[in-house]
Amino acid sequence: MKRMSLWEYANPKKFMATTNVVLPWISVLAAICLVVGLVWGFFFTPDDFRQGSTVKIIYLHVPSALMAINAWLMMLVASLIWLVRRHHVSALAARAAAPVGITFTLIALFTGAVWGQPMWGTWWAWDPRLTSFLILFLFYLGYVALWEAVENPDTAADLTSVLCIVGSVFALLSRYAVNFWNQGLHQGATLSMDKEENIADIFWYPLLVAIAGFVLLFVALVLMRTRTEIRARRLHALQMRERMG
Amino acid sequence: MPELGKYAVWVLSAYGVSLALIVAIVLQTVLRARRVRERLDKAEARRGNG
Amino acid sequence: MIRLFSRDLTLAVRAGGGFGLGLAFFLIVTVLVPFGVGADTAQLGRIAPGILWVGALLACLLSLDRIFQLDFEDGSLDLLATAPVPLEGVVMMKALAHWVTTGLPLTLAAPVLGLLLNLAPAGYGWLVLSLALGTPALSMIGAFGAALTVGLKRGGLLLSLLVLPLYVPTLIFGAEAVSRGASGQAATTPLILMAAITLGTLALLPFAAAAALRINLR
Amino acid sequence: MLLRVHDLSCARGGVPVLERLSFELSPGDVLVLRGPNGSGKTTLLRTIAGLQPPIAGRIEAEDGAVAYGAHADGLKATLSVAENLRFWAGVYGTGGIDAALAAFDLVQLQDRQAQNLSAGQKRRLGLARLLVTGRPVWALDEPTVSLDVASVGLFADAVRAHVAGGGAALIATHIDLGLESRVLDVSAHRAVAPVDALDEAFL
Repeated sequence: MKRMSLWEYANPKKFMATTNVVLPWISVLAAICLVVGLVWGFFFTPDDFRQGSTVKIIYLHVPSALMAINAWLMMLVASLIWLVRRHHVSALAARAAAPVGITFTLIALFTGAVWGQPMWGTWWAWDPRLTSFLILFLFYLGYVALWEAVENPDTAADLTSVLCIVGSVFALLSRYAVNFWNQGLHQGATLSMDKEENIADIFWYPLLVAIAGFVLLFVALVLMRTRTEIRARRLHALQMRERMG
Repeated sequence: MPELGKYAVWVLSAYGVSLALIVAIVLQTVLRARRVRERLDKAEARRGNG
Repeated sequence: MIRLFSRDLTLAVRAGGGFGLGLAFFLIVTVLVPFGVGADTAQLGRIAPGILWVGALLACLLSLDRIFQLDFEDGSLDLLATAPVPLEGVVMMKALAHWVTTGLPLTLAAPVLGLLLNLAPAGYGWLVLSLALGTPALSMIGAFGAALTVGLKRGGLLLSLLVLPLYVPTLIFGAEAVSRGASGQAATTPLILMAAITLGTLALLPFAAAAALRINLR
Repeated sequence: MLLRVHDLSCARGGVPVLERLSFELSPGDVLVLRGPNGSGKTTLLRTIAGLQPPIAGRIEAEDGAVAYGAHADGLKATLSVAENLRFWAGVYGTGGIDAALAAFDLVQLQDRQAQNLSAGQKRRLGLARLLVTGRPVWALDEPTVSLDVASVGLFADAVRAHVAGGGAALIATHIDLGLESRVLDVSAHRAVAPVDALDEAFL
């Protein structure tokens, strides 16, 4: 999505030069948004009359859940760009995003479980959404493991891209399957996570800031990791050349 | 410190674990960036000399 | 194409273990479960659909890495890739051979194991039907995973890691169909959904798997 | 013209090994590839067989003209000689295997399982596969490994018969086959300044 109209940044050199300028700004902005959003949410919002202070968890749960899914979507787009246009930066960006996505998924899972615990009375309920995130986590693991396992970087990029596309389809199928399955077992989920729908302004503004913080954090981390991956590839190329004499 | 009531443990653990995870991924990213950068600089220097 | 299929079958038969190993594994898994959860027949009957499906899935997983690995090692895969047969077809035939040697025997043996687990009488038909419709998808998805990991030295574990999440929808609908059927509810909806997944898988995954094979042979 | 290679460069594992190779094969031609180990003969043959894309240049051949003979014979240990051969004949949609068996002196062995063959016998079976492909261009990678003198003679005869029938052969080998052939020394085409082409973008 991000790079669709910006093909020239798919050139590693240009990418390095541009991100070199942009990255500090994004990082600082990400830090500011995160701190403001979370501090605001944690210290300066009232408790919900029904859920008490657990409502404060949404400032972590909603943004991380959002970014866990968006990170995968970004990887999917980057994989498609790599397969179609063979831009190296695209493949490396997909690789760079995966561990960040895993982290967000873990945060979403943990905060979801903690949030639900007082409501459900159990640490882990097979709530459809929570279960879907667990499955997403497994997809991330497989993706990262495949990257690590294949030696030739271009082969790895190709294979992981194919996996990402196929995995996306199956992740979507799993989402619907899990919904279906849970209906069949219990009478619906006991706790809906749809806080967004009837949320009061007083919760909404800090949440928006926190979401912006997570988005910026994701962008900053992915840019930085992509830069590292580009350097690693360059290092690999140089070492190859040294060996060839 | 805001009054967290009977859910204090849950809320605090959610924040604690989440922040720890964020710090971990940021640290990992920065450290790896630094390590790769150093190795690359060395390789570039070798290339420049040789 | 047919030749490839019959060759794979012949090889599986002559290598021994082709049919037997997966079945034996399926049997052992199902026999072990009561030791773990207790011998309460009512409870066993309730969880039997899930156990049978998970058991079948694991038994299927066991032989996946052999789909392409042997052919890769002895060079036949290179030769097949340069032969006048589409690689997509090769994948199809390999998955089909895998299904005949694992999925089909599992389907046929499942009712017997259902008896051991005290599956409700109404469930047997659904069990066989759901396995018959679902295991082809397991073989095809497995062939895709095997194609992704064919060149890797220790691909077996990675293969499981890649394939198991892809099995989730089939497993959910399959087990759901059986448990609904066993408890006398209408089981056609999950069954139809699962059949749709199987059809979609058979139609599209051969292309993905062939692409992965080409990348790995490069 | 059966095969025309024009200005071809090819890479192994992302590292270019050969560049600017050009040659042609007409019916009746035998071209022997020479060069030290690791000089890229196998990579060249795999590229021509279509298993990997060239990094530059063109390969012109009719679809399905090239039969590739690799280091590995692709034999199944538990199948008999005849079954192995019949499988490949089926895949290539050609007829009988008798001529191929006869050409490599395998008639006596045809019911033996491939796992009970000696290394040389396996190699002969692998080469007999070429005859059942019915393809005009043979691209062979060290075909004479583990063959004895008599078997090398059989192989040379097979190649001679093949090219006499309008085929052509591209053979990477170290030994003298006693065939009338041109020689291409690939070490002259070793990729100089071995830039990692696939990583070029990063240099």
